[in-house]
Amino acid sequence: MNEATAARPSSEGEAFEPRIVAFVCNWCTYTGADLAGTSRIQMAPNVRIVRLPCTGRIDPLFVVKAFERGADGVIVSGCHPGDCHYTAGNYHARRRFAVFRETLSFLGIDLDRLTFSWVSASEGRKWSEIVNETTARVRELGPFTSYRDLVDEG
Amino acid sequence: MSLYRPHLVRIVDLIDETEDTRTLRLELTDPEVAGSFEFKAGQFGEYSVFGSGECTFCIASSPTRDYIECTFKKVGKVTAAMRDLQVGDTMGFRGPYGNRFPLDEMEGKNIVFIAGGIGLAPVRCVIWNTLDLREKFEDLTIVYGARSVGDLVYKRELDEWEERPDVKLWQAVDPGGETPDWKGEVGFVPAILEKAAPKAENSYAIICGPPIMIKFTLPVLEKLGFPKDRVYTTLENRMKCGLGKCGRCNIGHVYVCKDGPVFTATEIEALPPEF
Amino acid sequence: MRELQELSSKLLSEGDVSVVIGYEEGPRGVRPAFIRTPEETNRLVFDHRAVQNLAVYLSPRRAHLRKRGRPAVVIKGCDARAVAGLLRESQISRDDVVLIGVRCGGVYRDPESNGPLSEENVADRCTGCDLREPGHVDHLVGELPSEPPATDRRKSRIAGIEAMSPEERFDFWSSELERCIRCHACREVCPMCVCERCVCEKTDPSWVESSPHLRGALAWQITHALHLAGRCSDCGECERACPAGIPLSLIKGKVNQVVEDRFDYRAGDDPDVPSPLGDFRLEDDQEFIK
Amino acid sequence: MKPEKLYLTEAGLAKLTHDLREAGARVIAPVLATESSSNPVADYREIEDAGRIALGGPLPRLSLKEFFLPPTEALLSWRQVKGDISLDQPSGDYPRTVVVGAFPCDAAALPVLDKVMGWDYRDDPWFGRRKATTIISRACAVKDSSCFCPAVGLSPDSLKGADILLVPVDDSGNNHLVEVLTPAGEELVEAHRDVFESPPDEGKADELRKAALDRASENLDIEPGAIKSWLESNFEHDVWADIADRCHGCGACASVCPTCHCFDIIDEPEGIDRGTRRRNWDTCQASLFTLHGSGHNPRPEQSARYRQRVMHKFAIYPKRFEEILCTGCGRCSRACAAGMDLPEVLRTLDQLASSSEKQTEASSTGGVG
Amino acid sequence: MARIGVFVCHCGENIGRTVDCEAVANACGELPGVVHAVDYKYMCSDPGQNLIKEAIAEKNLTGVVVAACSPHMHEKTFRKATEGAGLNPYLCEMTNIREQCSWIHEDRDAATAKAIDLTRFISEKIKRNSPLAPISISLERRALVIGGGISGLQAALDMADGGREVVLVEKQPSIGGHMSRLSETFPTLDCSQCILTPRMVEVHQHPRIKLLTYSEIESVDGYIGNFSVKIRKKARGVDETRCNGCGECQSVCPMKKIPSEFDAGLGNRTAIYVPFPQAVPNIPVIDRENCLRIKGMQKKKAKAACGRCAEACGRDAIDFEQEDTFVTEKVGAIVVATGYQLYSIGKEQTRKGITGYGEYGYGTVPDVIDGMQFERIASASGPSGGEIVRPSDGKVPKRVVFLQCIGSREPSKGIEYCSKLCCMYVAKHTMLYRHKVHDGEAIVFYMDIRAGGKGYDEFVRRAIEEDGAKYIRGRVSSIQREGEKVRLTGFDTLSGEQMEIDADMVVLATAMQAQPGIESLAQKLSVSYDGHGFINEAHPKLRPVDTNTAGVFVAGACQAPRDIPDSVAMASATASKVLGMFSKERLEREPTVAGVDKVTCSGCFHCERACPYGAVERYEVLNRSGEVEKVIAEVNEGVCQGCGSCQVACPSKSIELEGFTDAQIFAAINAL
Repeated sequence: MNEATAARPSSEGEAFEPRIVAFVCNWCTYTGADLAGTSRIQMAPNVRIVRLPCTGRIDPLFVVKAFERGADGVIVSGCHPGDCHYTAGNYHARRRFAVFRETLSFLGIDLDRLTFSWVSASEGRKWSEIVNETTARVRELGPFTSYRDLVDEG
Repeated sequence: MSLYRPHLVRIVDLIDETEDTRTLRLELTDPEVAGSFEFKAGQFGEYSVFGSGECTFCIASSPTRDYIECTFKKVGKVTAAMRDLQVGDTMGFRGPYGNRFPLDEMEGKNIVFIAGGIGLAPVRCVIWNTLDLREKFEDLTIVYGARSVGDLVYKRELDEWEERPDVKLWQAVDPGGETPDWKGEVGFVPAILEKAAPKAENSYAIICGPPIMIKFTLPVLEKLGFPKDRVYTTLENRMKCGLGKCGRCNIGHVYVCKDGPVFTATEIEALPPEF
Repeated sequence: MRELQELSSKLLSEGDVSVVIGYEEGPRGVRPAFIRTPEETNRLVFDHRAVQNLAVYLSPRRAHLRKRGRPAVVIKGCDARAVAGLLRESQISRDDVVLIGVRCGGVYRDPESNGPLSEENVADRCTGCDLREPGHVDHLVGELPSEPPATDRRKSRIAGIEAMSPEERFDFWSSELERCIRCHACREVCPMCVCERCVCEKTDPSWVESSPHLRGALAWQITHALHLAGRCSDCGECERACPAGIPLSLIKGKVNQVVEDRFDYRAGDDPDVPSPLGDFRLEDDQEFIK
Repeated sequence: MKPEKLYLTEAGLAKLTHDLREAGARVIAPVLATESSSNPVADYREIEDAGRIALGGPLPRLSLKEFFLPPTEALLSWRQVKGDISLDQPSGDYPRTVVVGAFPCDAAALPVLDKVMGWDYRDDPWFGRRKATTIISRACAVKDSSCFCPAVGLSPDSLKGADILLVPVDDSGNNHLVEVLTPAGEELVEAHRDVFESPPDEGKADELRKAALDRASENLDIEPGAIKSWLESNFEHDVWADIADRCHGCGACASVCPTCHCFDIIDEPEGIDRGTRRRNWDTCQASLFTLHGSGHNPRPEQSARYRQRVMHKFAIYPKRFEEILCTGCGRCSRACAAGMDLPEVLRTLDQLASSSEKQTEASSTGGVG
Repeated sequence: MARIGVFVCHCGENIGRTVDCEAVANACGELPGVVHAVDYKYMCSDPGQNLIKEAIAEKNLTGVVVAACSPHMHEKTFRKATEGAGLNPYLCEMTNIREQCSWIHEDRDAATAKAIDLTRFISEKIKRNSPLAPISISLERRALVIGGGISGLQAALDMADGGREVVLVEKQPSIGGHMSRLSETFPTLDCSQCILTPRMVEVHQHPRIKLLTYSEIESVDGYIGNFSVKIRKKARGVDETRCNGCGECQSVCPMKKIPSEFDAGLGNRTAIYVPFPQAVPNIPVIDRENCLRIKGMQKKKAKAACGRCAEACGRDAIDFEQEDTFVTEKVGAIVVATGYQLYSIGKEQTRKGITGYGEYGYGTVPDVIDGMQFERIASASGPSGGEIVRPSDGKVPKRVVFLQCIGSREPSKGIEYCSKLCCMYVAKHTMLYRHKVHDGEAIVFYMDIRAGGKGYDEFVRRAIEEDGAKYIRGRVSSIQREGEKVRLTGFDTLSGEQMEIDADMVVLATAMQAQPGIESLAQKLSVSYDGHGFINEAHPKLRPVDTNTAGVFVAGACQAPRDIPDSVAMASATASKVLGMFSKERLEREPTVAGVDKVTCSGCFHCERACPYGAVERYEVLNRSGEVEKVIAEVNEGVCQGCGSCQVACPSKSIELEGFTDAQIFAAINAL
């Protein structure tokens, strides 16, 4: 993580502001997030969106990478079933992430740090709720830099 | 200072040799290090791009110049990262490592330089070394071939050598690799060498290129009468540390990074075929 | 045993195959054997110590073996899952190999064990085994022995881990994976690791950090587990090969359980039954998606 | 130096451990791993008290090597601000360490590796840790049929690499005869003179030592010199393909080996402007080990890679450094999932060597010359 | 290292108000590889674009990052500008600091920090971007139109007249759609059939239109330029090649009391029937639910029941045994014009999440009808021959109450949108009624009058002022039968009075809804649809007739409630889009497709299973002696749509989607 622009407090004592990465599909959730913008729906500023063509393109390892880089929480979001721009990407993603999250959980990663959602192009409101809920939940859990710092030699 | 800590070097020039081959000219950023830095023809270094890792290349420039050059082809992660660098960027350099061509021994002798493709890089180091100290050596002959005209490296220098009266250059491209205005030879290096027929008496040969070229050139040299212990080549085995520790460059009992990279044909013959 | 030896001898002498890959007595228990002449077939053994999954020797990554000719391989039911996997994923063609199926009464966890099979020494996968007689083989030898004793060792260990809090689980795995030296023996012995170039060795970009620190080890184990989801033959070789003794089959076992619970799928010996990952149903559960 | 002999009781060892830690040293010893495996396993780990030391327990899964050449270590770190790069490296201060109960085969590996780590270029992390560490070996009772230290010129009570050797004097294994072997050993004993007793009660020490040596000698009887010569003159041989058939190339043998020391150097970025250059264990058993960027691989097959491992240990290293790169610990055999067995391979090579010697003799006596 | 230029847009005040654009530019200027970073009022303006072009030239940029609005808005603009300066357009990317930053945050510091983060992600990603060139693919210059209503007919005719072959598929036995059922049309009150029927005939006779009625789309394969569409021709029971439309069969059919769909249940038809006299094609169809013969066959009765139509047919055209058949058509473009259905009050709902109005008594209280039924009553070709009579007793109603917004704008019933044309057709209905029943009273309950459109407001005004329709702003709470009357209890919101009106007939102006089954069609076509089942356009303003699947266009009321002029305009727009696309020999496609690393691919074909388009093919790698060394995956660039699902499926990561490679995504994550 790059200190210069970290959303984290620079000094102790300030409230912890989680840093959350969202991997979203271009057609539904990204557009839904745009709609939230055009509708001027205010939401927590903690989420950084990474745009991908489809949830089918979102590799579970992206989530691991994000944690490795100091993300405190991750959102994965795409089109509702049946709505996939590519017809089936979200169905594949659904199976992959079903297995992924249980594996992560088994290895001790708190699933409260992870949100999966279907947000359609018309659900700007829902997107803002996902963002706010996830931010609040992760804020509660505290920083997850312990994952990034697993590299430190003891 | 740690053995593994590189010197920082700045890219001062960048020359695209072919479509996928590039030469970087590097200068040590620390004037103190630069003042005491020395190397010999034939030695190599570990070049690094921070974040991508280290990569081994011979030093392609002559020790008579006050910079380090390396010529590389993009084949992996580090070389890809090196290609992304621009003039003014900083990278790392560890070295020089390894042995050298015995230039003092070659003084007063004829030298034949034989190279194929990017194999000219280590040979070019010696060519400029001898040209910069021209009076110490007798006849200098260069036989250089590449797959096609586009694959010839150091084109400007080839032109310069072509012009110079004190060195004989035979340039060749493989059949089919010539362009309409190609004035050099067409053929494979062993054949061109045979045609050039440099005299073996009082001579040394330095050869570098793809294994297949070396395989077919050595018999030609033998035929021309070059004794095997006067034929030198340089090996590029995979290396990591350059310090004789990491175990990667082992060929039989030889540690290429310390016993090499320069070997005579006699020494090469004695090695197991693992290079 | 004699049946196996005679069959192997016949296959070799008739030139059907140039090697029979089976089991023999080794310095430390039973080990894989490569039998190239009919005379050597008397070395072949098969008993509870035949732990190893020989299907791994069919993997295209064992190109040097393939160059030495068409093999016959001794296959237990559980190993047949891996063979089916290789066939399913176009890694081998059925004609390139002769499969000698053996009826199996269970194996130890450790090929150096001896004595009767017991709850303590039996391999985890033998409990509830539905493949004691492998299908889809060319030859089937042996009598069907009695069922192996059941153990809930792994199941209860998995349940124990599941019962922990996320922090406790994280600490548990940290203390295990802290020993990981990233030798990737778990991968090399895995019959389903068929990639020409493992993703771990993809450096541009670097998918999985190669250093043996916890972060890299965790990323690798997550990757391996996910790549095996719906493909794992549950042979347990990863755990057996681990020089650091990391209980890898707990992770694989957990993922297999998830796949079974969610998609009603258990790897079987039929190459024509597709694996559930790469497939989907419109009505798949999505209780975790908001 | 004539070894000074002292005596250390169970209580003495406990106090020694305690006092060493009090004095700021890290104490490493073989301890039993806490896991529900069917067979007890051990690791070398830092201990807080002597109670955890598994004296006479199993050979630790990994050798002592991991404390001198860790599986991963930072060589340097870099940071980039715009185009400017600054480098930083570890301090070079290594914690004062005492290994209690090192197995002789592990201790012996250290001076063997000093050779490669020190020729021309001194590997500072290695020697930094070597210097900071005192090794107290304990004579081994020989674990099983895979032990073969006598075959490589060592013994279960080898002094090589040890600063102090403990030899059990009774069947309890808790009381030891102490042989002080080096100045570093002497220094330690001087500093903690109160825990040692003198004169020693040598008890059954000699008897136990001899019995262990006999057991280990039975496991393998070879002529390493003959193997070296044979390997040097028989690079290409069919035997390797047969040996390597079952080998997975997983490199578990190299990981557990006290003398395998190949490593890789990689860069690990942490974000976009900084990162760490690391040295990680590597193995010649991996096909990628020698793979060139061009796709060419000098050792494309497992047989060549396995040969390299054996060559390096029994021909190359002895030739370069006059040391066999093997201490006969047998870990490679125990760790192998495929049942590869180095003693078995050595026996095969020994036979090949002796039969080819006989042939040479036969042909030379034939006097064809 | 790369040479990246970062351009931060203020978007007037839109971004600048909450994001400190100068700070963003300054921070990005410090990033490794960024050699140029500026902020500007309007990056999308000409001077803004020129800033990019100049910087590319002056600083020799290798990548351009524009931090501005959503890439959905201006990515093309900036890529074009980049290309204009000689840099590959795919070396330009956008950071969304407006929709996803300035517009949704108030805290200036937090928004600025976020904008910097987002821009850093992209400036790292772009270092790994490669220059890409468009892909050329073949093009089948024929079009498919789905739906034979006014939209579909217009689109088909325009394209056919433009010189391209068109396949028109209609699921009903006749083309014509809803428009064929209308009496007159607003705002001109010209006869609907009079303007429509000639177009229907024109379509039928057009040499370049292949008409498939009573047919439905079974499956769609392929991709823009190369669709392969399987069409199910439902069994008509009548051989189209033999039938001459004489109508003998209908006259002998004993099943005469089947409610006519065309007449909205107000009239009857037979079991073998032509839906309406002007139907195109004029070929009957056997209603398999009601035909005695077919029902008998289904019950496996030994003795054949009925069969009179077959006996009556002089051309031997009746075929009870006929089965559904399939044809496959290759087309390069598809126009979806499947129209709408009316919201059904009280009756069973076809769409999930929608509830009916029990309180309005539709279907239980006689003489409460919907708008389409009124159309049929008013239509000269309707069951009453155009005479306004009420269904219960055939008497002329003297007081008719029209209720607007039935279903529409009623979130509690599941439809929050305005159906847009009800205001207009209610006004039309009052006029039609008043023109025919001069002493009749037309009362309208409305919430708002929405009459935007050329001549529309004037039209409503005419209904009120000239034709005396009485408009009451208010809501009706219940409708009950009171003797022969229909009693409405309501509330006048302007006067605040509670009202009770006894009417002879009540007409409910029901909402327009998406067609049932549209989701399944949309899924076959891979086009997205909104929560109501209306097909999504690719961009609400700039690409209103494109869908997000290349080569599939949308016209008419299947996209949103549309009246006839709108539908026709959209249809012509789709036709011109398709004709434009067909003006070239080959198509150029976005190069963001997947490619396989032939060296590392192990041929496990997980990618093949993950690909929704069948774009992964098998490729044999031969060794030097020509033997197959391995079989690996290869991507058909024409078929690949760039979803990237293959890449995730690939265990060794040997397949990469251009534009979203792992290197690019990791670079972005790395910049976190």
